[in-house]
Amino acid sequence: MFDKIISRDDFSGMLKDDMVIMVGGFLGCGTPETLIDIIIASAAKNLTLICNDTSFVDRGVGRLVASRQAAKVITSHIGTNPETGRQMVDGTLAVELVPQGTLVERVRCAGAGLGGVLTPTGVGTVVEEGKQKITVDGHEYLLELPLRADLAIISGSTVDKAGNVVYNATTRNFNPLMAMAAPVVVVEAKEVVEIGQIMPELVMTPSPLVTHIFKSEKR
Amino acid sequence: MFDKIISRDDFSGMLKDDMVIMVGGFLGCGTPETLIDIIIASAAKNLTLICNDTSFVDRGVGRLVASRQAAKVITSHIGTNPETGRQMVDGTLAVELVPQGTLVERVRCAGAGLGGVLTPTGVGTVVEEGKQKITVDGHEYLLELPLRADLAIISGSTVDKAGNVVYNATTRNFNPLMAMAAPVVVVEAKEVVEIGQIMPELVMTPSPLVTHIFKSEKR
Amino acid sequence: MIEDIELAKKIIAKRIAREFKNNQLVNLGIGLPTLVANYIPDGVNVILQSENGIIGMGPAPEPGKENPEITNAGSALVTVLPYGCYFDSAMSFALIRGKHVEYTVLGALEVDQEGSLASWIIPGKKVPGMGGAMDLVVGAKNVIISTLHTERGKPKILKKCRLPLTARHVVNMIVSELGVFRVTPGGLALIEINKDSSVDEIRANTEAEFIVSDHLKTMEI
Amino acid sequence: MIEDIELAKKIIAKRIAREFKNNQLVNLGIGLPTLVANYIPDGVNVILQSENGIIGMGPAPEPGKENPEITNAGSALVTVLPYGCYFDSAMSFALIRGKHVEYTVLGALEVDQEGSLASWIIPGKKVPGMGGAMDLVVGAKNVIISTLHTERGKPKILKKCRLPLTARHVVNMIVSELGVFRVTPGGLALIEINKDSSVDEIRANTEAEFIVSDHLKTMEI
Repeated sequence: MFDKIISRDDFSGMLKDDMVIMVGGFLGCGTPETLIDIIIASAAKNLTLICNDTSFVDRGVGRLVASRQAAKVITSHIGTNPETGRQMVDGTLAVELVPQGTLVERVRCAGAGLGGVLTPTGVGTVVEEGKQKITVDGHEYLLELPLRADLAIISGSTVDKAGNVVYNATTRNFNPLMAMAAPVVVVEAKEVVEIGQIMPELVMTPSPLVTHIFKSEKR
Repeated sequence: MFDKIISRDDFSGMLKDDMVIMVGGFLGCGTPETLIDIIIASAAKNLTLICNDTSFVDRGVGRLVASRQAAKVITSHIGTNPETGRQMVDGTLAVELVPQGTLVERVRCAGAGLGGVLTPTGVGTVVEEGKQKITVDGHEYLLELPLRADLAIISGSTVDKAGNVVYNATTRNFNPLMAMAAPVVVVEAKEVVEIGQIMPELVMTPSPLVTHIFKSEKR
Repeated sequence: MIEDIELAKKIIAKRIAREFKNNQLVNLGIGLPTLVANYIPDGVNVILQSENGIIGMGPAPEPGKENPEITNAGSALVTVLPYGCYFDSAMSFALIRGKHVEYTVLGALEVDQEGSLASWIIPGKKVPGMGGAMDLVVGAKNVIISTLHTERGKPKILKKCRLPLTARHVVNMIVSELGVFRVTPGGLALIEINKDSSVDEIRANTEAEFIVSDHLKTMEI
Repeated sequence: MIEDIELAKKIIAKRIAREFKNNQLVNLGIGLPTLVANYIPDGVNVILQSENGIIGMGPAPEPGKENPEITNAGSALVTVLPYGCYFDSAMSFALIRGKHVEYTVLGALEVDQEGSLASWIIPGKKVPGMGGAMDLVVGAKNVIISTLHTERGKPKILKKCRLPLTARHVVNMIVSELGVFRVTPGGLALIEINKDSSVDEIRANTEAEFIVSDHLKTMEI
């Protein structure tokens, strides 16, 4: 009935230069490492990455910075990956820093069909530059706009063959939000199970959001 | 360590005239019926209710319309409770109709510290009356503002003594959103369990949001 | 005209059921749209969403297996299929508003040649409220209106809706017992016709202006 | 001055740990603020939030019991207490921005007498990014800044921050090894002093203007 499981080659074939890719994970926890391997093995370049942080040079989404395949990163924190700072300084990588809670809401807006949100975060700081300020009930807010991607790659702990996803512990983070904000969503599954094996209340990303399932090659 | 369980009298003592109360549930499914019994038994009047719908005259939040304790209802649907329409026509009940997805986001804004959201829903209809219209990327949106309450009463299926809540099946609906949008949150628990009995990934409302637990008297 | 209203509804539901492809996510409104679920062709798996928090909604439970905690958006007891799941209203309307639902099928009080819809209020007479309808028609990728062609002899497909709108310029397709219209940038186009009707009959019972498609087909039901 | 930096940090952490009441939800930043968890008084249950998706964060795991799927916002392996739970980043920042977190404790590059904070960038030198700090200081009910009083002999508590801000007018309390300040509408007030320091020493090492509270107390640590 559902036929969502893909191979390395299938995933590789989806990659294109100049793509905007959302990558789940928080400092490498909950990141689809095999899919990142495949992107690194591909010729894809000039990528825009949307991710909570740029993790580490040797772990998580930060490996795509180290491999110099990214032209731009939209993220909240780059302090743990010296390569991000280096490329930013030498001008080969554009970095857009976004407060973490704002990054979450911008991704959520795209996934939820909202045109934007008003947040108090960043008012009176450089974050407000170029943004519309709106006053509600005497309080100032920034209008923050949706962030979309061409492709979202996420990491799931238990995924059934329909595409329902459960994330263990702190691997959840941005993954369920990114699963809503791109037309193509590939989940790297630690474990693939039969339909009916996941308690329906526990599903964190409903199956129709997941277009493809890739079985993780990591332990 | 945690001491959140309250009695009928405790809850009754929280009720005041003119309160704004959010009530979880969707056409009576997932509504805290015992807490509604206690409100009906109290003298509280002139209430403002925020709820998905006004359910039925004899079931769910609609009983507070039937008991004539509500002066205003903010809701998306009143079609299943003839008493709501009757009181609206005779002028004893103010009804503010809000599209369901907008109602959700307005409650969520209050709970999440956001100043508002831009939604395409309602553009070009009477819903836009009195609201700010904002154009983003050539698309028109309505700015919808947060909805807060003094008290949220919700229904939980399994609640541990710390206040972590799991909602079964379709009893979830607005309950976890309302649990974030009021300073006092009382959950009517079908079942109260010891701490440690709920899988931490399954928790849908984290314990700090729940100020009080009331053991349901319904079957 | 098809005088038998139950037959007319069945024709509409059967025709709409043919529209879906395998594994598409679909939301069916209360009333006539709900009937569509009964006519999904064999071999096509349609994933039903219910805005109170279900994906993978199944049929009504067998007697004795009812669970009062599994209801649909009309408060009827339902079941959930093995691939199904539950979620809160925020996720539900994120799915709806965020273009994740392929089709929404709704009824109408009035629908017009510009694709605008009125379905939630008759001022002074009936004020049920819009529920989730305003979000569904704005957010779903495709909006299908299922409607009897006339009500008490009066056309429901108008030049311009007169009742307060549910949304403007959102409808993609209108299916009545007499035929199927597509809303195009150039206006309404009749693309299918019931074998027992005629273009003349449809013109006589439709206030809206419409063109007849060069590829007019017989409505398959 | 307290020359031993480790001792200074311990003083700060111990003092902040006394601030919390039973069952309050608290978010401790990376670095010095993390130390606070070691000094929570017996009998006080503080519920720790970690912005990557935990409520009820516990201490580091025992050797051999590490789980790579349970990390904190600094990517350290941690545990979760029996009353704890996990959630996604949207819920995490809804909790943070929505005033559900009682206290956030953060470090500072600079903090000023107006309650503004600079903590995320030294232009041209160090650009780690703001992470969750901007949301935490805007959203938490109480913002406590934990900071050494000076860095390389230079005051960190200023009249006005010179580095780009994390947020303006948000800090409620500043705790250094020398004393405790409250940010009031009228300006900075020194409310507690380390028994080994003096008002003169604090004045000499503070750029900000401050009043000395009529109820100046000895810092309890």
